[in-house]
Amino acid sequence: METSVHSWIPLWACLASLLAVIPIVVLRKEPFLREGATFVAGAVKLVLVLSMLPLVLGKKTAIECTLFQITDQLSISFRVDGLGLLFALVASSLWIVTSLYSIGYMRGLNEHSQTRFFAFFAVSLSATLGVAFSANLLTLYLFYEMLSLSTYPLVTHHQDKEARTGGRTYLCYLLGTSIAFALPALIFCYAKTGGSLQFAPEGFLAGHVGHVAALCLLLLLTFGFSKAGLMPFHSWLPAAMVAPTPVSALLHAVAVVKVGVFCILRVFTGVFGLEFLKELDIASVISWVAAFTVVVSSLIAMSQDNLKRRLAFSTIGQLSYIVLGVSLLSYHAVAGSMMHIAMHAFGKITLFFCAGAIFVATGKKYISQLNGLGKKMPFTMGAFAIGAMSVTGLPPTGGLWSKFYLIWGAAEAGQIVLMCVYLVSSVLNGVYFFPIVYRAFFKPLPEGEMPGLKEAPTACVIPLTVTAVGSVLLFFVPGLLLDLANLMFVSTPPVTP
Amino acid sequence: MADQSPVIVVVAPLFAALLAGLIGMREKRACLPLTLLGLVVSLSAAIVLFRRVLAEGEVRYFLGGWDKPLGIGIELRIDTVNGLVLIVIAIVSLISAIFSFRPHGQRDTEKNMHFYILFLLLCAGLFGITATADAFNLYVLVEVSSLTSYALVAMGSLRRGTVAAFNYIIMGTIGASFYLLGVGYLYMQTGALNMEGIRVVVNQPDVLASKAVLVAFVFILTGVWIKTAFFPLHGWLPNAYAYAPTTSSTLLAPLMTKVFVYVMIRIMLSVFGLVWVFEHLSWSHIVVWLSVIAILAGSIIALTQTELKKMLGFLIIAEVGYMVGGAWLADEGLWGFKGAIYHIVSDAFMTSCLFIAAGIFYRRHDCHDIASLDGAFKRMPLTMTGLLVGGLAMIGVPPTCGFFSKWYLIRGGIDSGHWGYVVALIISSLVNAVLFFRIFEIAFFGKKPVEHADHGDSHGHGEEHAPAPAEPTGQAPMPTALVALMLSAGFILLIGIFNGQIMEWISLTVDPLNPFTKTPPL
Amino acid sequence: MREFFESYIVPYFNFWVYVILMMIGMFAMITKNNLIKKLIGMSIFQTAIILFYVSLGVKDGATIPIYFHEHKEESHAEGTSEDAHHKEEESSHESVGPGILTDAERKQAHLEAGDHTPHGEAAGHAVNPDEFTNPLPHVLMLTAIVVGVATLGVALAVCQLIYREFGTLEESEILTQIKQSNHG
Amino acid sequence: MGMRILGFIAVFVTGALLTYGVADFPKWGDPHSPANAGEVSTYFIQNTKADTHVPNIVTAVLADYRGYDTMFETVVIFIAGVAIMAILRVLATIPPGHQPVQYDPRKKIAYDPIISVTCRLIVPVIQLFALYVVAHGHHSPGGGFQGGVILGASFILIAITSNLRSALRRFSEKRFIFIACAGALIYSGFGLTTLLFGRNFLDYGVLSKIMFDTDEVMARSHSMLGVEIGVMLTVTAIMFAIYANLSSRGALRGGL
Amino acid sequence: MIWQFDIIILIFLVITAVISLRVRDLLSASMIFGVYSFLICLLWAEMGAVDVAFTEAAVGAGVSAVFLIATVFNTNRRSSD
Repeated sequence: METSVHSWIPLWACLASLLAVIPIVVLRKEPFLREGATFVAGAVKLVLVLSMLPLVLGKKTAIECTLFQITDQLSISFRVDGLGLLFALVASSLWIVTSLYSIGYMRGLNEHSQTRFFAFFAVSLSATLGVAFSANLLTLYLFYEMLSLSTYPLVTHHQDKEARTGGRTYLCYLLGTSIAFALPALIFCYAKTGGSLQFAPEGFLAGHVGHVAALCLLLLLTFGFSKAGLMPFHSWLPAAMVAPTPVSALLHAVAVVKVGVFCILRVFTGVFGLEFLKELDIASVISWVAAFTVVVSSLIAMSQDNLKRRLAFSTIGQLSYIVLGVSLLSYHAVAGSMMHIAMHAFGKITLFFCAGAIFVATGKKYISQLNGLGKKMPFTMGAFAIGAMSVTGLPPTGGLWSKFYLIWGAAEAGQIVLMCVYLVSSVLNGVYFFPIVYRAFFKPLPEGEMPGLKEAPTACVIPLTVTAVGSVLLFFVPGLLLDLANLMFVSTPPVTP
Repeated sequence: MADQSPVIVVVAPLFAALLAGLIGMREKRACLPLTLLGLVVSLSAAIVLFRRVLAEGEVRYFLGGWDKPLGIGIELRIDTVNGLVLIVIAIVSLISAIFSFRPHGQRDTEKNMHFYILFLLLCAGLFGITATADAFNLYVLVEVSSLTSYALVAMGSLRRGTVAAFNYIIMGTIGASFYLLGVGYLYMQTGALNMEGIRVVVNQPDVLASKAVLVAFVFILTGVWIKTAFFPLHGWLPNAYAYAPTTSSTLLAPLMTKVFVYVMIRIMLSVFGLVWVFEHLSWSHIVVWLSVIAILAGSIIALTQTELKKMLGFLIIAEVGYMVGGAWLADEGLWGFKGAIYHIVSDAFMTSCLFIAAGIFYRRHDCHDIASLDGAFKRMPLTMTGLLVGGLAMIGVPPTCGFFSKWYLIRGGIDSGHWGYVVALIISSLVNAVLFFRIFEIAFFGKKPVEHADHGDSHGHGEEHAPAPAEPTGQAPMPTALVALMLSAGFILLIGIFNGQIMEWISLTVDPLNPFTKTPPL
Repeated sequence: MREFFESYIVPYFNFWVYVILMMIGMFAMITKNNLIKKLIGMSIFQTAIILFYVSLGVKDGATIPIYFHEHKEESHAEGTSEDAHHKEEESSHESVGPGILTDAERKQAHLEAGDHTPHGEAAGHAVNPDEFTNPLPHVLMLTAIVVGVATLGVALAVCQLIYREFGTLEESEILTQIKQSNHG
Repeated sequence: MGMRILGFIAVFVTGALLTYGVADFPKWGDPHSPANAGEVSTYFIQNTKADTHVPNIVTAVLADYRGYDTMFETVVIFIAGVAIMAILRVLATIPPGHQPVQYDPRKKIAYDPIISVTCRLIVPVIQLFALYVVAHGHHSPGGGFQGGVILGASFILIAITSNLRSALRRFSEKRFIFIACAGALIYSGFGLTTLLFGRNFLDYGVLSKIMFDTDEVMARSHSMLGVEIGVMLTVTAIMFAIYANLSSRGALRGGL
Repeated sequence: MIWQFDIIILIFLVITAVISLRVRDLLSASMIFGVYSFLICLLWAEMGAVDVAFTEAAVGAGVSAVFLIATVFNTNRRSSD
């Protein structure tokens, strides 16, 4: 993707949700109008993102715009390429669905401070798109921090003791690592390259740093973007599960964690460049950390009884799939990890929606309480089964393709052990998800409990159905995602061992 | 009048103060408009002046027309660095004047006239310090600003404020006297009082190794460090700022230490010259390590404080460590030096914003404790927004100016290989994060968080029934106070966004003097 | 010993005394318990610096920096005839020396300005700088004295305030009271 | 005790530094030391007469060459007065708990008619001398500052020997604030006038345009006198104000 | 300038400075401080700095001492050190 055109569309796409804050706050007394504003903004955002698709996918040009020029080389600017657009597409399409879901959820539970909730939700979406479209490391960092801060009020929405400790952990990890690791790394890069932080396909650091410095930078940047949940900086994610479920769903299945892995993808592809990393031969450190995270988090997930916590640990494992994939540096692995962003997003958000729907309908949080729910809530639990399949990587769901690519990539890179890690963890995924499905459909409902039990509000059920269908659809039409991922390799030939 | 703008900047507040004294005896209400008028005139003159500097380069102004030989009269010399600082002083003091619409926290409420006279003369002193190119004139103006600030601190209604003011006087006098002594040594060795005159002589080979010049440098530096509250010499600052009247501290805290950091930079730049300071002296390692101690100590002591303003006071000490360390980094591109100057600008607004927010809280609660802020987000959303912006800037979150000043300072640290400094900066950012999020948490949750036993069945309260904390006792914030807060918060963002431009301006002056580049310094 | 005395102590006697006074003042400022004593120390500290400055401007064989009037010329010459000789010798080669001003120009300007009252030698010859003590330190120190008294006044006012609030001027007692009020 | 050790260390370090520096000092009284033979002081000695027509070099340097410094010196005095009033003055509204102790010094100190009468005779002489010092500052030691202090001291003497009330009757609070401001305004007003004539601040030469029958040099000389009068007014007012406030604990009643 | 005179004054200066700081009666301390100022003013007059001496005589020996005494009268006459 060497050519690029200038356009303000990325800025507007990013601003669409930020500007929506104003009507949301102004219309705080009119819940329907307020939520209408959210929808309109979501639709506008999706349309704007989609409108970039033909240009990027069809003409293979990147879209650029510069907001502020800081020094002659450094700027706050946007550049939309395949990876960014892929991520933006996922985030903006799921926002609409989540908005619908949150209306059902928040109204269903009669939560307080709904205006604040919707406003910060919109802000975090802006930050997410900002990350997706960043053209350089500084812009990326800016929006990364904005996301950390704007999600804090969402995570601590309940304002109780649990939320307070959860929120504290959340910020400690996210802000702490980004200030302590990412920021110095950023400035170090800046000093080394003589002022440029612009992402480049061949990596802007290539040729500027030595072996040791590169390793330090790689570690600093990878752990600095700790939203990716790489161990040992993962414990914010389970802690953040104190948030209302829509927040967990969108932010901790899609926006926040995916921003983390997206940043790491950018670090590998844009900052160092795959070629350069191959030359230095340092990525395997990250591979092993990621592999460790994959296995350990799956094991921890098995022992969790709280449904959302289990999902959280599952998320940690799945994120590390992506990190592991990109650190393998082989073409298929990298493409697979890009696709996995989308595939996992659809699968995991379905699972979270289901967890929320169960909570709204029955008030149950624990897996051991779910016996026999499948008969009473067929849609919810059916969607749950599909989501579980997608995350595990079973057909007919989209998860299959990304896992397939990842495993292929591992084999391509000649890392048989890591390939086995993928396989084993997929099995573990099955082991911790399917008992839930089994429990829901085949175990009897406990005697005398919840006689009037029925499905969650429609506003909750529709979104989870939609995302479940989406997961299935992605099995049949993965082409779009693959094309977008492939765009990242046009200028440089696929790296093969 | 553009030719006369350098002096107009300085004397406009002076005239306003004298007129306030004449008129204020009869008509108390005239004081505030006069204050605003004087500061607006200064600000516009400063802007005119800065444009002139950009267009023509360094502007030199000879008082009394005594222009030759050099140093007969007193000279004002404005380059982009102090032109910028002049504008910052003007804006911050204007914001503070807007905030002081109804002075608060003074012992005697009838002393508005005295307050505004002192306020204006403090501004005049600070403008003068910044503009002057004469080492002794600097001393006189330092005393102008010091005396006014002693009085502004001592006007506070708190009992401990008086003791703080006394300590401030003692320390301040030692600082100013050390400076005076240093200037005396320099005069003895060089026979000049004009900064440029001194620099020319000091850099001559036969004077270069003079012990007396070295002693002069040590005395001047120590004196200025006492005034900036550089760590082991900081004793006077936290109490003085914490127990000063609200309206005084919003002027003193952002400007006093910053202007004296500027004085240090001016002395390094103009009185001794960077060649002398960095190449002849080569003390940068020692000073940077001192600043590391200052940063860490300031941050860690700030952690133990329970009073908002006192905590901010210790944060200022850490920030002073940033600037002093940055200025002494001596990296090749002088990024640390330029970063320190940029940080003067950004820290002035950050501190202004935070102290204004703290002032509003104090007015509201009659209590400085951080714990009294429980649930403040609900009660005073605008004020908290201001505090949030200021806090984020202190932490260094983009796109606030705090982020960019850290950016340049850390870059200087990396370039010069002072890893200790870089680590200290990062640790202090983390400490700031902890400090401010502790406040935000208290403000967001309230002291006693509402217990939700189980969400499933206790979702009782809708939006209207949020838990209302006990209403505080003080007065509601004045609208003007909020305007001031929003202004300084806005400037925090503006300066962050236009940091490239500001750095460019700073470079215009600093780069030609860089001793590490090939071109010989002027 | 004698040599040391002559080369280090005698020519710098003023400077040594100023060092001693300064140390006394500073020590009092830091260690004295009574606030008024601290302030007396502060004043001593400041006068020490003034002493230093004034000592700088002293010239051997020079007189006060005021031009002589015509009618005083004689008495001056009588009183310090040695000075006058010295002055004459110096001024002869001073006028052709590398002065910063061109004397002729100055004189011209002076005449043009309509100065018809030639006072002493100032109008006739160029003034020999060795003849008068250095006026600049005096000017500076006038300012410093003023600053000193201003600071003293403000500090005394604060002292009275402290006495009003705490009923004592002893630092240790004040600190105890503050501690008590913090605990109570 | 800790303070004592700290004091010793600080004093020792300072002393060591000072001693270290003394080695490089020029010999005491050396006319050719850099300070004494420097361009600047030589210029003052040689050209003051031609430039300003003032025989007292110190006055000329003070009020003209370095007039800007002196303006701020006046401001420092002004600040001291305002600051002391701001700190100490007790105005009508006193918050509870801050009431100054009421006392009558007359009960403690005997009132002596001899002293009172003698001083009443001396005071006019002192005031006359003060005015002489100001007026004659061009030719002899003295000037606005010294004269002002003496004039202020004469009022202080009235306050000491009779009582504060009778001194305040002559020189009330409103009056001394007004005079202090006016004095400083006279000084800065000279600067402003030169600005209005398009010259640099405090460049008195240009005032020959509005002064009757003077050239630039004489204009400088006369302006210096004007400026010194401004200084005198401020200093007089402030010295008395400081004394009045300090002696009465800011109440301006009672006094010593 | 007579250096013998000079040295005598300087020695007296140090003595008065020390005494004024040692005396426990603050009124006496103020008075001795006045003496100190007067001595230093003599010294300056003798060094040729007449203007400085004049000012110091008026300010240091005169007004400063009066201010100090005024404060001592209004506060406490005794000092602990």
